[in-house]
Amino acid sequence: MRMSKRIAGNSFTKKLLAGAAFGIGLTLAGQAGAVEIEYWQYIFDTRVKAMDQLIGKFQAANPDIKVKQTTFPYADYQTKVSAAVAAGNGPDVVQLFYGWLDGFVAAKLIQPLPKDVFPGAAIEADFFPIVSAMKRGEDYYGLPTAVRSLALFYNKKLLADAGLDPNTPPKTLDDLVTMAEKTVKRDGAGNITSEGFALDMAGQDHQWWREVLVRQFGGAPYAEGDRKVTYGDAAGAKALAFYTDLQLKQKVGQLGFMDEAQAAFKAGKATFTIDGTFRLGAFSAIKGFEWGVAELPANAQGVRSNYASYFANAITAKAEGEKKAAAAKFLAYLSSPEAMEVWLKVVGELPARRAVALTDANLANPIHGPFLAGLTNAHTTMFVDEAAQRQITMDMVNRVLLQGQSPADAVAAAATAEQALIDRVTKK
Amino acid sequence: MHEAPATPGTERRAGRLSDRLTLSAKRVLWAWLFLAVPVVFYGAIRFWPTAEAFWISFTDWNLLRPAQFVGLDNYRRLLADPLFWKVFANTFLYLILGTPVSLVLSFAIAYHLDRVRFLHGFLRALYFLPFLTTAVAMAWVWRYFFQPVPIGPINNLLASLGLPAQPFLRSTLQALPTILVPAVWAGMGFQIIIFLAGLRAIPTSYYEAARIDGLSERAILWRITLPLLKPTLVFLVVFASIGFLRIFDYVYNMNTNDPGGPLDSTKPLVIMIYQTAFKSYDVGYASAQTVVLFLILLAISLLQLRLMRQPT
Amino acid sequence: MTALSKARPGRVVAWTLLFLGGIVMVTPILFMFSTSLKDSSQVFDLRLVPAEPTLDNYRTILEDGRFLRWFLNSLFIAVLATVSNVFFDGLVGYTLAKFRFPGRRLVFLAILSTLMIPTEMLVIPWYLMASRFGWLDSYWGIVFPGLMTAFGTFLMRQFFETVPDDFLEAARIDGLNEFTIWWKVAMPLVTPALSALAIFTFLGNWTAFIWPLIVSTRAEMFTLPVGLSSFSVEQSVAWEMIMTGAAIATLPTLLVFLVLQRFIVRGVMLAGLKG
Amino acid sequence: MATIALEKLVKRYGPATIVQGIDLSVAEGEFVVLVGPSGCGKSTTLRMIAGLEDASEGVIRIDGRVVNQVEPKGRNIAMVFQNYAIYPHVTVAENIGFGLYTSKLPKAEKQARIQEVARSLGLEALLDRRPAQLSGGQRQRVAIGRAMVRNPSAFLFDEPLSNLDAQLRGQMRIEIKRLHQKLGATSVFVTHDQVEAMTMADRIVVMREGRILQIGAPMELYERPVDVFTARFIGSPTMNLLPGALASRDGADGVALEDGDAFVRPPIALVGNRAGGGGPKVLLGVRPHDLLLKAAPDSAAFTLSGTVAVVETLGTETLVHVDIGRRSVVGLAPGRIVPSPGQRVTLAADPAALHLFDAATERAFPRPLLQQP
Repeated sequence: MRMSKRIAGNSFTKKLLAGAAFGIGLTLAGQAGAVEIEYWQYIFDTRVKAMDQLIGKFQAANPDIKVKQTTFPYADYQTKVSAAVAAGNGPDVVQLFYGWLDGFVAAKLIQPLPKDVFPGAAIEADFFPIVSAMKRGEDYYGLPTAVRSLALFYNKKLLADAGLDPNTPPKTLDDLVTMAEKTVKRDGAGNITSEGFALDMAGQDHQWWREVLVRQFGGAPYAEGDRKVTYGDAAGAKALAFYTDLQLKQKVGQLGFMDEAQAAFKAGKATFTIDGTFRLGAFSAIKGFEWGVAELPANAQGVRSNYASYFANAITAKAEGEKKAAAAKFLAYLSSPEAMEVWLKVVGELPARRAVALTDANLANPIHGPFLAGLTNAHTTMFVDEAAQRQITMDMVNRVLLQGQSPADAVAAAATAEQALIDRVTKK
Repeated sequence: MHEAPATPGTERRAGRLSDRLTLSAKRVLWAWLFLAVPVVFYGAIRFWPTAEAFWISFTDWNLLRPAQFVGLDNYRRLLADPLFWKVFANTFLYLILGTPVSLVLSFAIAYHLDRVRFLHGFLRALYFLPFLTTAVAMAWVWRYFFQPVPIGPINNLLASLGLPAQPFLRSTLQALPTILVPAVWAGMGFQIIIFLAGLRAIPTSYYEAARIDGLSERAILWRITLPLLKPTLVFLVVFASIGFLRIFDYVYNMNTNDPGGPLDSTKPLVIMIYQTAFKSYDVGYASAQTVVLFLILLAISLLQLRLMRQPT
Repeated sequence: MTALSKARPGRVVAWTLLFLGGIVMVTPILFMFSTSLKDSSQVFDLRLVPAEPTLDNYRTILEDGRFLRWFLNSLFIAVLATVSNVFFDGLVGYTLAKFRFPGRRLVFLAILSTLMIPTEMLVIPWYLMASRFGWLDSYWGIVFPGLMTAFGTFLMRQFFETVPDDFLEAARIDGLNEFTIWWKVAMPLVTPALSALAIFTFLGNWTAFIWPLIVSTRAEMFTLPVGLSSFSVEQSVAWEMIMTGAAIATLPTLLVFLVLQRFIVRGVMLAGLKG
Repeated sequence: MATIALEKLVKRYGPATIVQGIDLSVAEGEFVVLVGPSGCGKSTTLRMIAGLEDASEGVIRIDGRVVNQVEPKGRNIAMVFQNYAIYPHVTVAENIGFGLYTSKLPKAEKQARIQEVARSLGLEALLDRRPAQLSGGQRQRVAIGRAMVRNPSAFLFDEPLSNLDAQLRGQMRIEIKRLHQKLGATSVFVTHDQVEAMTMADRIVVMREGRILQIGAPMELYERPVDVFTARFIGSPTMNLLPGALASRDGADGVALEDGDAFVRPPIALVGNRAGGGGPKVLLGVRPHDLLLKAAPDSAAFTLSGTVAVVETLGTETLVHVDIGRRSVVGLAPGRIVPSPGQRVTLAADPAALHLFDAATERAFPRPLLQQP
């Protein structure tokens, strides 16, 4: 208690000092006193570039506001933001994963969006519904520029090599398995040298399993606003068995092959992988690499599902007065159709406003189309601790793959563990 | 008396100071003057944080919310946490596998290297080189080595020899020993050099006397070399043990996708501390883990003192 | 070679085994350099000597600019820590060895006792301290915990105890003040120990990982190991790039070693025996 | 040059008193040697004079000024140490120059001073060398040069020769002595070696257990030791001491020895009750060099007869260990006479050369100065 009081005290004195400095700055600089606000996001080449463009455009339109972009690696992003904001030297506008919202709100790192600039009704009318994950009570705490969904990436060359039509990706899970079996390559000793399907639980597969496979095998991952785990049943076990069989039975992929699924796919050593919009830039950058995107395969009954997520931008608790107004202005720009189009072009992520996203051109686009289609039946997991929940799913798969546990036992154990985690976090 | 006379002013001032202080008092003043900054440093950067760590371990602080005193809750939670016991077992596995393997290898190499004259310096350099590498860099090099086909050189070698590929880092059984390989590899250079120094310090007359008495080389090794090497051995055992108990860099970097290895099979205590503190912000719980680490290391250090005090 | 041919066969076998073992020891390092000279298409070609060696990877990495920055950060931090340790550990070790004053034993035991406190235990309070005082993401934040070490102090004390008092008293009679006696007379007398301390401190700070990982957030403030780690994660399986980064992190210490081999080995021996 | 005076000087380390209130005054230009076994407080005394240690009690004066709390540099003294204390990391010239470290002399003058000192010590050719390249004697000379360069008012020597081999030690003794004669500097020299004390000192101060036993010129100490300790400490080989008791025989007062039936009448005023044979116990001392092997001693001589046990031939003379009763005494065989072990011999001494000590107090009976025959 003593500790955080000190932090609070410290940040308070800092605020005082900053306020004083700001006052002095105003009187001295007079009309030239532009407000400077700081924006933080993690390092991801295309995102940083897109943001540079947006800041440039924003500053041109608002000469009295200066925006400084700070970036750092995704690893530990959340910790660093918390620590910096707690220490009083954090950003004014910060990017955060929607799943972190509760933590940020509880820690008073961010403040609700001002309702005059961001009326709730307008948000609900214009944005995709998954934006509601940013709503607590009557308040919205952030808005995304873009949203992301999952899709099936396929390597055209490997399909053609196996005598398959490179332009007909699998439509169902069964198709996926068959085509993966046809395209997998093994050496004399039986080691996989090129995967049919790249397994990677640490990547996007855990989302695919949780929100897509579980539903497609007749279950539901969660209930009660994602506070009750419900996948620990026969449907969950079937979904898990489908996934682990890819390695154990059909032997079309191997967890850890080339370290990561996206790496294997990028290296042309995997026919299929499931990944998100954010990977588009990285794959497009490779010369002579022919790949395509398809909507996630449906099950035999034609049931489809998807997982959508997004990084939202929020105003930190630190921004006050002039800075808060400037931050709100900047955030409004970041959520504008113009910003979304820039983002789509540069990063490849889908616009968060329905009207901007669902244009005919976008829907017909061979790459954006499947992602947009996925968005219509997407679910968004309300994580309490994204990393820990992913770890539980990874461990579940490992127990089956490495320790020979039955999928039913593994899925039951995972459900128990995840429920305990959720209970512990939400109780506090 | 060519000495330039001091000016009267300085003379008087010096006189007044010396009137008040004896020589030894001035010496004491100098000593504390020298120690002033370091004493503040050790107090603020070592002792205060240590006390703080103990204090935090009795709270439920998680960086984001105010801390509350919770007594021994964190320790109770630790004892009931299966992950802790897994991690505890892993940490000791690193210790009881790593220490003997690296010391036996290092001693065998040093023992023979000591007798080699031809290109001695060159051979020594080959063994010493890994000690100068950066653990993070080498963790990635070794991670590359242990990749499955088609990347990993070791598995490719196995495949070309017609041997079955090994999962290494992707196996709950093999992952921990796999991580130990680079850790042992990097530490050996230091141990070999220290062994060499210890061997050099044994007077040759002991060996000469033993040879005249007709002892075999093996008997000389067991009856003379090893007993006389005891201080070196104790030092290295403790040094290596503490190193393995605190292993972090290799584990962190060799398993970034699934930190701590598949099903936590490689996770040592320090990784758990790091994750609890800096990934989950569970600072109170993490502090309790550091207290446990402290107690383990303390036990090892005390053991060292006892071994050192025993007469050879 | 005559020396070899005269030797007993057992010795020749031992030598050969030692030689092969030594080659195995440096293979990872050689492989790292070799892979760093290959382009992505040759990475899986396991020949030690690249078919078409290229410096492109180095060029790419250095053009990126981050590595240069990390390199300079590491260098600055390691040098700062080394200078500080040589100065303060030397000063404290000297005072504890050569002065008699009330509290001497207490100070000595207190400093010695910090050897038993693992840094892992301190990183959390250090982190809080750094965040409280705004030291996160600064050179000072990375370097402050290591400005003095109990190990170095203890090492220096051991060495200063072997310096005869006569040396210091002669200087005292010559009218040098206590600070000058330490700096001009005592310190030069323990040069081998100082170089051992310097080598250890530099290496320790050059390769340090966990604390810089925790305390630095912005890429500009990373040290080489932290930068390399995040770079490698980001590159995922661009092994030739990862190996190049690793090579850049390893190269400086190896080069210094090649130049100062005898010196460094002696320093390690000294520190190991006295420490 | 300076005078040094110590008044009731005491040094305590915790409960132990190392120096127990000594008084000593050293005259200008005098060469005083403090001698005694290790732990007698001689080095501590010297270090208190130098200002390296505080005096627990008492006063130290240099040239009449009380310097108890003056830093060493304020006392204008120089000191030469046992380990030379010359620094391995700087050259000979710089080592010598260290003595001028705090002086405000111009550089050129410092150089001139170093050159001058080097010349007087024969070190000119070595000025650019490092100490590691010097022999032991050369190093010692550098240490002396470093002390000389400041023209101090007094030199203090703390066992400066004990690290040298025997031959070099003899040589350096002479060199220091000669230097002292040339510079005439007040010097205090500490040693545990009585030969050094005898050969170099103007005055010797014999110390034991923190106290001064005797102060005097070398020959005075040799001839008139005030107690058993000094008598045995000064002179080599050590003085023979034979236990006995004061007695009267044939109406004459004398000493009856415990061994043999020798009765001797030394020319010493014998005080005390010597009724019968049970008088006070005494120790009769005779230096080996006064106890000569003689075939036919004259009747006045003090004689002892016994069997030769061991013979030490030294070339110029031969020391003969003779068993007399349960004791062994050392005598001298003059010239080239070498007796063989087992031989019965008679040793004789001039009664005037005898010393007599009270066995209980170990104090000497007052003894007249030996008259030269």
